[in-house]
Amino acid sequence: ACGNDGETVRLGVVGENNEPWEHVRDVVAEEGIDLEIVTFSDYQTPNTALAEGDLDLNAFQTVIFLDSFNEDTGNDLTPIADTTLNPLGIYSEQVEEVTDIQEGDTITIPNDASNEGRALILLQSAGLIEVDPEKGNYPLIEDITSNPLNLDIVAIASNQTARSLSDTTAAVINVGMAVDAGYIPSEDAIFLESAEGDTEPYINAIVARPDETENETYQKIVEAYQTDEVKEIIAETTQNSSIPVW
Amino acid sequence: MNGLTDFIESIAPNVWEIRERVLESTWETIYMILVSALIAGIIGIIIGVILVITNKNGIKENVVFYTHSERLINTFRSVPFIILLALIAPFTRLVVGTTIGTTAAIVPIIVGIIPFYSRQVENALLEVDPGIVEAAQAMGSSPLEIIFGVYLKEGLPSLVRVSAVSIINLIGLTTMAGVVGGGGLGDLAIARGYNRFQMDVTIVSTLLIMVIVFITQWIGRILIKRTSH
Amino acid sequence: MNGLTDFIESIAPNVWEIRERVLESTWETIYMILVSALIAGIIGIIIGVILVITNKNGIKENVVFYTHSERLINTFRSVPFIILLALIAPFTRLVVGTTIGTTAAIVPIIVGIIPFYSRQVENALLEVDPGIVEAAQAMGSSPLEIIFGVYLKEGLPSLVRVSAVSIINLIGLTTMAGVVGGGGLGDLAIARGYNRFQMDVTIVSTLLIMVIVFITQWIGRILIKRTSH
Amino acid sequence: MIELKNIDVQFKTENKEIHAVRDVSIQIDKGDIFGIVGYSGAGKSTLVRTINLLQRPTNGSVRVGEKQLLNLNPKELRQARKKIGMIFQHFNLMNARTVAGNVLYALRSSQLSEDAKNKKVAELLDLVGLADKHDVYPSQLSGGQKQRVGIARSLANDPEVLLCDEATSALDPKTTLSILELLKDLNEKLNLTIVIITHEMEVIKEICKKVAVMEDGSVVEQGDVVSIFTDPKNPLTQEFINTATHIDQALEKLAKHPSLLNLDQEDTIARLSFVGESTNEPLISSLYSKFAVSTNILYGNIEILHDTPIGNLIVVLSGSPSQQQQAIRFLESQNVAVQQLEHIHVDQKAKVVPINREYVI
Amino acid sequence: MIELKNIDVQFKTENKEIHAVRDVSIQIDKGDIFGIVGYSGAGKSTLVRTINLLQRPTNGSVRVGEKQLLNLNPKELRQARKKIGMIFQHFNLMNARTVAGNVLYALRSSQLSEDAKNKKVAELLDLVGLADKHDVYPSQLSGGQKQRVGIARSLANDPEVLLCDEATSALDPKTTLSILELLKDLNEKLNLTIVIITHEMEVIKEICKKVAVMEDGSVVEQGDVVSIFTDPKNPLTQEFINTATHIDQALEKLAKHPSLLNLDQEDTIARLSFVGESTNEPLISSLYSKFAVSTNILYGNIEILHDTPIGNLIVVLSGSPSQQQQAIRFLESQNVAVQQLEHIHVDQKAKVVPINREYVI
Ligand SMILES: Nc1ncnc2c1ncn2[C@@H]1O[C@H](COP(=O)(O)OP(=O)(O)OP(=O)(O)O)[C@@H](O)[C@H]1O
Ligand SMILES: Nc1ncnc2c1ncn2[C@@H]1O[C@H](COP(=O)(O)OP(=O)(O)OP(=O)(O)O)[C@@H](O)[C@H]1O
Ligand code: MET
Ligand SMILES: [Mg+2]
Ligand SMILES: [Mg+2]
Repeated sequence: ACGNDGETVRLGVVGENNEPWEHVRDVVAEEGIDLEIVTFSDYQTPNTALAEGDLDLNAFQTVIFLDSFNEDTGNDLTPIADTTLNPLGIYSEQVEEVTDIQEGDTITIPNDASNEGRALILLQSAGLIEVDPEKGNYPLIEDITSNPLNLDIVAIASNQTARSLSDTTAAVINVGMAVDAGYIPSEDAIFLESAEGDTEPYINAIVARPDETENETYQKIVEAYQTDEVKEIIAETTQNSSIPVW
Repeated sequence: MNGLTDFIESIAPNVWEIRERVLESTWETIYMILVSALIAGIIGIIIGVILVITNKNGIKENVVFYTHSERLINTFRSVPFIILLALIAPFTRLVVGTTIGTTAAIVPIIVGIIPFYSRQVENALLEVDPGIVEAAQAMGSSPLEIIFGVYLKEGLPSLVRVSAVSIINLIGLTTMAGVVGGGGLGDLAIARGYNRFQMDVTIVSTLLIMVIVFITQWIGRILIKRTSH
Repeated sequence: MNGLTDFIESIAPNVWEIRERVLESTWETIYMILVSALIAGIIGIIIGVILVITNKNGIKENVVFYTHSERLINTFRSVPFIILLALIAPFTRLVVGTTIGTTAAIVPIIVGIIPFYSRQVENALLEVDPGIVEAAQAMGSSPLEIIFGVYLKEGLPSLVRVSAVSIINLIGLTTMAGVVGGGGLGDLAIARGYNRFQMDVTIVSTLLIMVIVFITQWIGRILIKRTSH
Repeated sequence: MIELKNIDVQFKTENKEIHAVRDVSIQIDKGDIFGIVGYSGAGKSTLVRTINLLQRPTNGSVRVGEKQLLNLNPKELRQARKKIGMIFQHFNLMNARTVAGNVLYALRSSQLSEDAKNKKVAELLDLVGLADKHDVYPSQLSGGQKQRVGIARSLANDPEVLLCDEATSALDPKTTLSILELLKDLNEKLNLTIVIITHEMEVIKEICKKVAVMEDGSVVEQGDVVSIFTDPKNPLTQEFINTATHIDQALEKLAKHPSLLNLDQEDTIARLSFVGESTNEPLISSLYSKFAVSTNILYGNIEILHDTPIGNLIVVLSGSPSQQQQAIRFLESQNVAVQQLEHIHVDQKAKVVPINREYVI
Repeated sequence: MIELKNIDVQFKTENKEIHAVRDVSIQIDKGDIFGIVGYSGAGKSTLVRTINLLQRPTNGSVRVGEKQLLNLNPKELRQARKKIGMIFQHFNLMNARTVAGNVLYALRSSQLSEDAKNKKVAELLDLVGLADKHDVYPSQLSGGQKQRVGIARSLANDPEVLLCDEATSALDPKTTLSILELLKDLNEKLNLTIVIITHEMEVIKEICKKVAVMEDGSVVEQGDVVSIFTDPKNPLTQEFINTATHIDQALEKLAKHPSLLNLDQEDTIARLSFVGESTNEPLISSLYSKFAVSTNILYGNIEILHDTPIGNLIVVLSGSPSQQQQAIRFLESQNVAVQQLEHIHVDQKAKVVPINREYVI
């Protein structure tokens, strides 16, 4: 896809929390860009589709997820702009503090490739477990090296984590899911991923194929995204929990 | 009219908000069902017919071929749908030029339903009285004449019946279209209604699917009545 | 032995790394299949029998009841699995105390397969020669005697056949267990193999599913031979 | 024993209503062997199935023994059915049980001990000549053998009534006969009441004491076999009987091959029908001895129906006309119905010549 | 017309091999009506199905007309089959086509124009008496009507050979007869060669010119109908014939009811069998006129098989012993087989008394 006026740009997103992009679509439409938002329900397909040219851009993933995709598949998809940071949180209906978690309790975490490791690291930050440092950003449940409380950590679909709270002591939930489930992450989470410090890998990005990073149309789209209006929309739709990083 | 829209808006606010999306998803589902039913229908019937005629006592008995086909079908049925989808992505691109979107979703749906449908077709055609097949053979019918003039014609009511059952299975598969950005009511019910805790969207989407299922059953029942003598 | 493990390690390094997880997943799948086949089997047979006897010309004909049951079954088949899962979560909790884990996954799997299996059982039992049922009635058999002594006994080979088909469908459903942390080979193939691009895990998991499918078919075939006279 | 009163059976199908049995009343006595004949679709099976209520009549009452079956509750009906054996045209054996298992099934709720049941099964199988097939599955039996298993099964509960729906029509003559013999034996020894549907008049002749003829849902004629065979009143009955005795065909053949007739101008061609006693007289010899009329039998059928001989002959009488007249009068005095047949022409198919009723006893 | 040479058919099933047809050679001439009888499972259907190769023989050759069918390629075989009509016991009509559609199917690859085809269908339906059922579906027909559709269909391609597998065994006598008449007509008018499997000896008598008797895969006897009926050589054939002529049953009945015999000390009870010409003589009258022996016919069966009368009588001869001897000698000189029957005792079932071969022509 080239940056000519009247060009269609296909943008892959995951899930339904796409109000910012719907706004952007309306904005760029005035510049003659037809931004087509393709909604996926799977984290693999938008990347493969982008790599194969079925999409022009995607915007759903963290940088670290992208890196691992590139590494696993030998692609070189490239971030062209940052969007938001969506801190994972530990939520509970039963306890108020992480320290209230008892021996043998069950904690659910999302089972998708992006969130499983991140959730484990979050649990580590909360002082509940320790994971094998050699696994870097992608530890798995098997890589837990210390579990003093003998917690039963169960990976489930990310759309089940919030729902599992009635059967578990605590759950690690994505921002989007938490907000949809009626939580206000900044208030309700018993432990939230820190927005400061080593958060860089968890920043979400707009991604393009490596040879199209300079594409003018894409830049126009990025410009239309990185605005205050979008910040407002994000604040509104995520209860101020998703943090714009531009 | 205004009263009705107000009413919908009040009991299903989320649905009302995305009403265009609901219509679009309904259309996507119908589109996926129609196209994949048509194509999988044709291919499934062909494979089903091949199974029937190569099976023991079939008009082109070939037990080795039959056994292998049967095994292949079971193999396909063993592969989780999402993996099947990835597996045949190159083929999908070859056929429809892309691997994403509603049209692209149709390819794996077709591949996914064919093994099931072929089996159902086989069972349906096995209900055709072998005596009639034999009578046709005795009249010097060619294999093609037997397939079209006997199996497919005599087996039509059963064929319609298993087709209705298979379309319901197919509708189940279209739920997975979301994986490749194919949308549809199933995806709407899950990604929007379920994941975003919008009960009304879930209910309305599911009801719409149900309506499609019942229409399928209803058409099936009429066709069965029409084709049975 | 060492040679073999080295070999596996070299061609399927990821599998080797998580070999225990593979075994565990296999066990989970087998566990889910066995338990849900057993329970859905019993319930499906009961419902199938009820369908057969209440259908037109059944020994307890009740067309209104039959029509409603049929509609209910189709309704269940219309609901996307994940929504069904949410829908019956309270029931699942009631039965197994939680909605998370392998055992909890079994409940929606059972509920999901029952409509399909009941239908299959109905079809299988309809193959029992009505003349035999009539002969039993003429001998003064009670409805229960006819169900157990005729339908289930005479229909056994067909019952085995449709059961094998349904177990393959059931295996397909177990793939969804991962959603509630139920694990299993399907989940392994998808969450691990597919999502993390670990080809070898995908292939091995899928092959293991295939083995289960083929074993099912094989047992089915033996049982059919044993029960057909 | 069995009394069907004003039985109606109507089937409602989507677009029409079929009146399969219309106001049929039948009385069958204990020890009767009662035959039912009629064209396909006449309602025979439907009627017989009302006897054990496999088919509930739309109207009418069904009494078997002392019981009004329609007044019984399901449990009582099941009890009653155990005393009504049924043999099905298509055997309806249970494929998943052995021969013995099939018979044993009928005894499932009998009070007998297991041993006694097994003994009874063995006896029944012996009775039908299948002792060696005890553990064989039905799929390995021939049609006649299957039918005999069906008979053994139907007798297991010592029924008082046996219903047979086309029990022999698919069997070869030998097997048919052996089955009919068996039924006759049972009827004689156990005073079993038997109802038989058949399309083979031979079967009726061979075994039945009474017969009903059905047409289009109604019984158009019923009575004892001898009188039905000798004096059929309804055209349908006549047709059946003529076909069975082959009189029509014989006439037709004679018409086609007049050379067979070998007629003199003065000869008379006649059909003689007689029932009973007359056969004890050497009739034909008498015609010659008394009237010098010689009799050439062209076609003849003399058979013994339930100890009653009945005869149908087509003969050529030769002699002087007056002697022929006398001979005919003599025959008539001997209760032989004489029907002179017009000379049969070659180019024209002989039609059924109706029997002159008054000539018959 | 049809020549089966050394036909063997073996079926391999999982645990055993069934030798369904064993070394059967049959020659059927153009215009023959050839009957095949035998017990269930004898291999009749299997044998007949080799004629159009619905069943390929394991061994042997099949010639129909000039063609060695086993040497034909599939296309040629299909052509050949179009000239071999087949009527099936269970009709095997296509339920999804109307009566006319069923017949039309047989004409699907004929060279005729659509109009001509429709006309032919109408003619055929007229021929079988189903003109009014043109647009009816098979499910709405009675058994006999279905069978007639089957016949119309089998005749659509003007076959040279017609194979009928138990085409009438489920039909009532009237319908059976009408179908047999039709077949006979076709045979006479079109010189159609017909092969008929049946278990009804009546059918054989009525229509067949030749007959083969099968037992356990082999043809144990074959020949023209008259000689098979009058002089059956194989025990199985004898059994079939005796059952069909009811001689056995008659003897048994006479044994049971000796009152029917009405015997004097000096009387002789005998069975008379004759074939052909003798019936043109007024035999029984002659016995009286020539020897003063009076003859009482107890049981009799004189029928006309293919223009040949054949008779079977059980008679009581009365007269002086020497005259009786003379009478018997006279009968024998007239080619009547005479077989004196021992006095039949009440308490003992009469067994089949074998016909004394040398007495028969
Ligand atoms: N369950 C049914 N529903 C509708 N019609 C029926 C049913 N059973 C029988 N009939 C119809 O009732 C009529 C009488 O059928 P029945 O079976 O009693 O005839 P039948 O004299 O036994 O004939 P056959 O000699 O062919 O057995 C037929 O017209 C038949 O089609
Ligand atoms: N396809 C087959 N496979 C195995 N055995 C067969 C097959 N067809 C026929 N037979 C067997 O071959 C033998 C001859 O069968 P066939 O049908 O020719 O007998 P039939 O004389 O026509 O008997 P019926 O009078 O019962 O029709 C039987 O023992 C039968 O079981
Ligand atoms: N958008 C997700 C989040 O920030 C990341 C998905 S990575 C595939 O939580
Ligand atoms: Mg009937
Ligand atoms: Mg046969």
